[in-house]
Amino acid sequence: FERQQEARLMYLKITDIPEGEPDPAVWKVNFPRQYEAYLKTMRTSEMIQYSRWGRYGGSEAFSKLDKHPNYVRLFAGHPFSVDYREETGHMFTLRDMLASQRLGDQKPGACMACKSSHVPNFVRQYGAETLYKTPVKELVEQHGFKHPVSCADCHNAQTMELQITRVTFAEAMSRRGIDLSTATRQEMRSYVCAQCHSEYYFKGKDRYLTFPWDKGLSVDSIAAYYDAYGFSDWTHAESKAPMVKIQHPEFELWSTGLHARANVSCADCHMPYRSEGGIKVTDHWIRTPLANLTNACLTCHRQSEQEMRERVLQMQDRTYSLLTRAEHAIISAIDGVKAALAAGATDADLKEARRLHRQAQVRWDFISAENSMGFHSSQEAARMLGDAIDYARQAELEAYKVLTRRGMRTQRSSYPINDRNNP
Amino acid sequence: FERQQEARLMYLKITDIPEGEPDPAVWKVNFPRQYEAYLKTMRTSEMIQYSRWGRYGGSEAFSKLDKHPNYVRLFAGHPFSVDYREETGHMFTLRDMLASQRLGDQKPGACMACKSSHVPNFVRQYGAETLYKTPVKELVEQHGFKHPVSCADCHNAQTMELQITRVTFAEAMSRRGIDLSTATRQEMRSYVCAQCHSEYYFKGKDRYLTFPWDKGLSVDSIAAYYDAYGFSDWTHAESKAPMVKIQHPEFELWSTGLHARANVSCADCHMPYRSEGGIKVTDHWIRTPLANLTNACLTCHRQSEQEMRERVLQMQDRTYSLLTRAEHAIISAIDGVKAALAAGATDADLKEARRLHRQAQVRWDFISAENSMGFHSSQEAARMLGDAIDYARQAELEAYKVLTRRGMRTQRSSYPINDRNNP
Amino acid sequence: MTLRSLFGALLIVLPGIVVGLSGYTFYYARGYSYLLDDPQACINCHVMRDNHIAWGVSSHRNVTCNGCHVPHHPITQWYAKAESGIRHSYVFTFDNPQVLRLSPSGERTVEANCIRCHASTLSAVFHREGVRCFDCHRGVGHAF
Ligand code: HEC
Ligand code: HEC
Ligand code: HEC
Ligand code: HEC
Ligand code: HEC
Ligand code: HEC
Ligand code: HEC
Ligand code: HEC
Ligand code: HEC
Ligand code: HEC
Ligand code: HEC
Ligand code: HEC
Ligand code: HEC
Ligand code: HEC
Ligand SMILES: [Ca+2]
Ligand SMILES: [Ca+2]
Repeated sequence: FERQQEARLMYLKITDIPEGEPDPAVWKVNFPRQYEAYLKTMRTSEMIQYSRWGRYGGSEAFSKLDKHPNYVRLFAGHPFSVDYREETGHMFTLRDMLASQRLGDQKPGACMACKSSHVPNFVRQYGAETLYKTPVKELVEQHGFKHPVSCADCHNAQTMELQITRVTFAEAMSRRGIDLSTATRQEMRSYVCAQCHSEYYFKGKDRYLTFPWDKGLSVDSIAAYYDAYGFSDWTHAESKAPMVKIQHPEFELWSTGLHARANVSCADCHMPYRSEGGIKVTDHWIRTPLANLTNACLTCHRQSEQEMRERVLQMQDRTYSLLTRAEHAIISAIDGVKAALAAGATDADLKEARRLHRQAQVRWDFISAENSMGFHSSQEAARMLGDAIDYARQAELEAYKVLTRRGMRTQRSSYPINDRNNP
Repeated sequence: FERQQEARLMYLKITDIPEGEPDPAVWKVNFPRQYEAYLKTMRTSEMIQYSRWGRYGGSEAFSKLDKHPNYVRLFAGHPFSVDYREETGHMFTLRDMLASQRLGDQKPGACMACKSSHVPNFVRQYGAETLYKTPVKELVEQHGFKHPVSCADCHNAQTMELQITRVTFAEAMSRRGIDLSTATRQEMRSYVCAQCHSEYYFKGKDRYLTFPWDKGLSVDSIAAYYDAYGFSDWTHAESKAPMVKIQHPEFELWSTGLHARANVSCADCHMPYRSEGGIKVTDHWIRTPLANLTNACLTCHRQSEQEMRERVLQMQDRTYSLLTRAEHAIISAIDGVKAALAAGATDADLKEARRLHRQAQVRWDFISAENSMGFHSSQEAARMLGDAIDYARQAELEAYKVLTRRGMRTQRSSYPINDRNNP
Repeated sequence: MTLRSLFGALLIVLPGIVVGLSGYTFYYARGYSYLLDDPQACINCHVMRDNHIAWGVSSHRNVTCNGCHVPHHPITQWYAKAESGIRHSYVFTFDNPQVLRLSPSGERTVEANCIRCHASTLSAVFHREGVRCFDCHRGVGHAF
């Protein structure tokens, strides 16, 4: 009987909030604490400030293309080679999407799916297909989309319980035979995030937003899904390989990790409880846990803040060293294919090399695009990067074998490896 | 996370045990419980039986060369390509060493260093150099070495406290500036194991047993140490590269892991407390914790036995998939170098390829020779295997570049990759 | 295990004997003190000692063992003490547990007690199935 008494949420109900209300200011009236914390997601800590806590995250929308010049070549021919930034807080979801030079002002409505609290109502009214087809421009100018990710994206306005507002996630889960109506509250604390923090693609010419989970959530299952479906986002401008761009697979990587096994949810670390005057509230300032280790980690882990930070950084540094290795290996592979092309190799000659390039980059990108630099599943991240390196070097080898089989001559030496591990 | 330990040891002292007493039966009189458990290390569980618990360990001394035919080529030219087995219990340390066909009956005394409880007394009397120089044959026949690893190797006979009996470890630690006299009891619970479960080499022509730790315990520091020292165990019979054989670096790998960070010792998992009639004793049946998960893990981890086993196997399976990848990559590298030699490449041409083969195999062997299949430090194990793969494929590439620079012709296609991850 | 099931059978068939038997061991183990609230009562048994030491340095050293481990509900309270007491004496007689674990009922009891004392703190948040208070607050009762 304690449970019921507890399950009921006690708060001062001042106003009735209509279901799907996009404007957080309306919710504020009943829930000032959560609203004020939510506003803090606007705080952008510059790298200098963030670097007191970590190395790979933070809230500054710096350009990844400036930080990693190789990315321009790795994504050659894809919009991500034009504009690609570090992500920042929820308050900026809409603004940043609109501002991005990716697809300029030609963005399809599907881009809005994870960027605004107007989505739930719009989808209820017109259905998802319509949303995906309607240009972003039109959604803003004619349907008045103006709020970023906010209360309505995660909450039922009457009960305040968490709820799924994105059909994409519901569809993908049911294809996997998972019934969301039986989800526990603890599971919901990750599912609400998984609606957006997941790898996606646009299916067919109607750009139907879809999660590639039918074969499973591991990188290998997802790659196999795309291969079977014969899908590619773009053709690589240099190697001419058919490529897949991976985007923020936080949910997928987390699922393979120990915290998921231990039933630890996204919200446990990114929205830990705070006690305000002896009253517990969920911290709605969603951000890097490294800036909030005491609440995010120390209730479960009774080590020091210092120790927890060092653990995270050690795991991330290891991931980063492999990520860099894989990056160099893929660049070498691209150079190899180009050398073979220059020496007169045919498409038939290079079919295998290109297949391997695709396999390598999907795996590299899975960790590059994922936002925890491997922390969410440290060994699995290292494992797939090892696979990526193997595929990339084999792609380069295939290119050379083409040359040697023909006894062709080339002078180029391979990409210099500048890496702390290299003696 | 240190466990509560009974402060002072209370027992019925029936006989006085002379310091360094090699015969465990003498210690038995005072400590029947520990003695009986110790005898159990003679139980060899066949793989069939062990497979109820795990996949990569166990106590059956099967031949690794039969299980992994590639090992014969990977160690071509080294005694390990002749006889190489899974290790078994402490009661067999002496028997198995004598029986091994490695070095036949030419084994130097250094081989005895970690195999018998006669060592502490012998070293006290004649010094370590003498031990290493005296042939094993002579130690057995003239000095009556007949007991395997036993009480005297770890315990002080008067106080029963743990003590370091192997100078090699003491020397290596002091070179690293670590003063063993200040070691905590918890540290000693790992140090006694580290005397033997560590990578070693024979220095100079007197075969002085040495641990390569001067630059640190990571695989990269150890490889750098051997490179600086210009050391090699043997020259690879096929690639002609100068190689290093790694042996059981349990202590080194564990040191890089989270349990070491959390101050969890070898004995905590391999010699957990058992309660016998309400009295807590240290379980001297040293073996795989997978056969003893309740005592080994559940005191610290609140999950079920089943869950803990699955965690271990998942981590080990990931490590194994990378280990296999690296194995194939190194075999390919060796084939590449052979192809280049066949096509007339010179030693000068192949210098870089051989350097890379050495770097790759040291890292692969670090996990192959380590006995937990990566569990002792799961992400670090995956990281170094990723590096190994990169070095190996680059070695193969170097071989091809030699050919292409000369416009040489070869028909061979590379080693087939049979691997679950390969779509 | 077999002893356990055997004992289960006895429980049904020969309650008389069982009562007598547990009554004996119950006394033998100074079980009567189990009914007291004094934590000292719990460390009559060696197996309880680690918990007692750890409790002594925990944030809840001012809360007695029974404060968490016995239901604080007028009716169930004494029944539970009896049940747990019998379980204890039986265990003490036949079992030699390597690792102590809360029984499912033991878990429910503790969880209920967390909430009993902290209801006001929790009033503004949802309770969550699938996680227990002490999954996060590991070792509140015993700073392991
Ligand atoms: C409706 C879509 C959506 C939902 C639901 C969502 N997110 Fe996000 N999240 C985003 C977008 C979009 C961004 C990037 C914003 C930007 O860069 O403009 C983001 C950014 C973040 C960041 C980075 C913040 C920073 O400072 O870099 C974190 C952390 C995060 N989300 C965690 C979560 C968690 C935890 C949940 C669930 C409790 C969640 N998100 C639910 C869309 C969503
Ligand atoms: C399935 C949900 C989803 C869809 C669909 C989606 N995004 Fe995002 N977007 C996110 C999440 C989550 C983040 C934050 C994590 C990250 O940046 O990796 C994000 C971040 C961003 C950012 C900020 C970081 C950056 O990459 O510069 C931009 C801009 C952006 N998205 C634009 C778009 C555009 C344009 C589209 C349509 C082509 C789109 N998004 C489609 C979920 C989505
Ligand atoms: C990205 C997802 C997300 C968004 C956006 C979000 N919340 Fe929440 N909210 C959560 C989660 C997760 C919980 C914890 C629920 C649980 O434990 O069952 C929560 C809990 C709450 C609770 C219950 C009391 C508490 O603190 O635990 C209230 C009230 C609440 N949110 C209000 C709001 C308001 C107001 C907004 C908008 C300003 C908002 N939320 C935006 C995810 C979100
Ligand atoms: C056990 C704790 C934990 C869990 C559970 C967890 N994360 Fe994280 N997350 C982290 C840490 C630590 C980082 C690294 C932050 C950094 O590098 O600054 C991180 C990073 C992130 C980032 C990038 C933050 C930034 O500063 O740019 C996003 C987005 C994110 N996580 C989303 C999620 C989602 C979605 C889930 C659930 C599917 C999840 N996390 C589960 C701990 C966790
Ligand atoms: C709700 C409880 C909970 C929270 C919150 C939590 N952890 Fe954990 N963590 C666990 C459990 C359970 C494990 C599994 C190992 C174990 O059983 O102790 C674990 C394992 C780990 C590990 C080793 C496994 C791995 O991922 O390689 C690290 C490192 C870690 N946590 C760091 C963190 C950090 C950093 C945070 C905060 C950002 C955090 N944890 C938050 C419960 C938690
Ligand atoms: C004096 C040397 C020495 C010391 C000290 C030593 N070991 Fe060993 N250990 C060995 C040797 C040699 C073997 C292999 C025996 C064989 O295969 O014949 C071995 C085997 C093992 C095995 C494998 C058993 C099996 O069934 O496969 C484990 C586990 C082990 N040791 C753990 C430990 C731990 C834990 C410690 C410290 C508490 C320790 N060892 C201390 C030399 C030593
Ligand atoms: C520094 C300590 C040490 C030295 C020196 C040492 N060993 Fe061992 N030996 C071990 C340990 C620990 C194991 C168990 C772990 C393993 O097998 O990987 C072992 C296992 C063995 C085994 C059983 C497994 C197998 O490989 O077949 C044999 C045989 C053996 N050693 C022979 C030798 C010989 C011959 C020498 C000398 C050339 C030698 N040892 C030198 C520590 C040592
Ligand atoms: C490979 C190392 C090793 C060997 C061999 C070994 N012990 Fe131990 N022994 C330990 C460790 C580790 C402890 C735990 C010490 C501590 O916690 O400080 C221990 C503890 C003990 C204790 C203290 C009481 C207890 O159970 O914790 C006794 C008595 C003991 N051993 C007797 C023996 C006897 C007798 C033998 C020979 C039959 C033996 N040991 C062989 C490592 C060893
Ligand atoms: C956190 C627990 C833990 C710690 C600490 C630990 N090990 Fe292990 N060890 C394991 C597990 C689990 C395995 C895998 C057993 C298997 O695969 O059957 C293992 C495997 C081994 C094996 C091979 C056993 C076999 O069955 O062949 C040896 C030898 C070993 N460890 C020695 C050590 C040494 C020496 C240390 C300290 C330097 C150490 N371990 C620290 C858990 C641990
Ligand atoms: C003396 C305490 C202790 C013992 C015994 C112990 N662990 Fe742990 N284990 C820890 C701590 C502390 C961590 C670090 C994560 C955390 O803080 O919860 C950890 C982390 C882990 C992790 C995640 C980190 C990693 O290694 O990737 C796994 C898996 C794990 N333990 C398995 C085991 C297994 C299996 C055993 C028994 C063979 C075992 N542990 C024995 C205390 C222990
Ligand atoms: C007669 C000796 C003895 C006394 C006195 C004793 N215990 Fe126990 N207790 C045990 C044994 C033995 C177990 C192990 C039961 C098992 O694992 O099946 C145990 C298990 C427990 C458990 C975990 C199992 C469960 O049922 O959830 C709790 C909680 C517990 N005792 C609390 C207490 C408290 C509180 C006291 C004092 C009021 C106490 N004990 C007094 C012997 C005793
Ligand atoms: C009999 C009443 C009582 C019970 C039962 C109880 N608590 Fe407490 N709790 C307290 C009191 C009083 C304090 C304040 C202690 C102090 O600050 O010295 C406290 C403090 C706390 C704190 C803050 C201090 C800390 O350790 O971080 C947490 C968290 C907490 N309790 C959680 C729990 C959990 C979880 C349980 C159940 C496993 C529980 N409590 C059971 C009375 C209780
Ligand atoms: C997902 C993890 C998690 C769960 C589950 C959880 N808590 Fe907490 N709890 C926290 C965090 C994080 C805090 C904030 C700690 C702080 O502010 O330093 C907290 C705070 C508290 C406090 C206030 C401590 C103080 O210093 O004021 C109490 C009391 C408490 N929790 C009790 C409980 C009880 C009772 C339950 C079960 C109904 C519970 N908790 C479930 C994570 C959790
Ligand atoms: C603040 C609440 C609280 C107090 C006070 C408390 N315990 Fe516990 N006890 C717990 C919790 C919570 C667990 C479960 C721990 C877990 O499973 O992670 C537990 C578990 C146990 C267990 C099961 C074995 C184990 O270690 O998990 C025993 C036995 C036990 N307690 C005995 C005692 C004794 C004896 C005392 C008094 C000296 C005591 N407890 C005081 C909360 C408490
Ligand atoms: Ca960010
Ligand atoms: Ca073995």
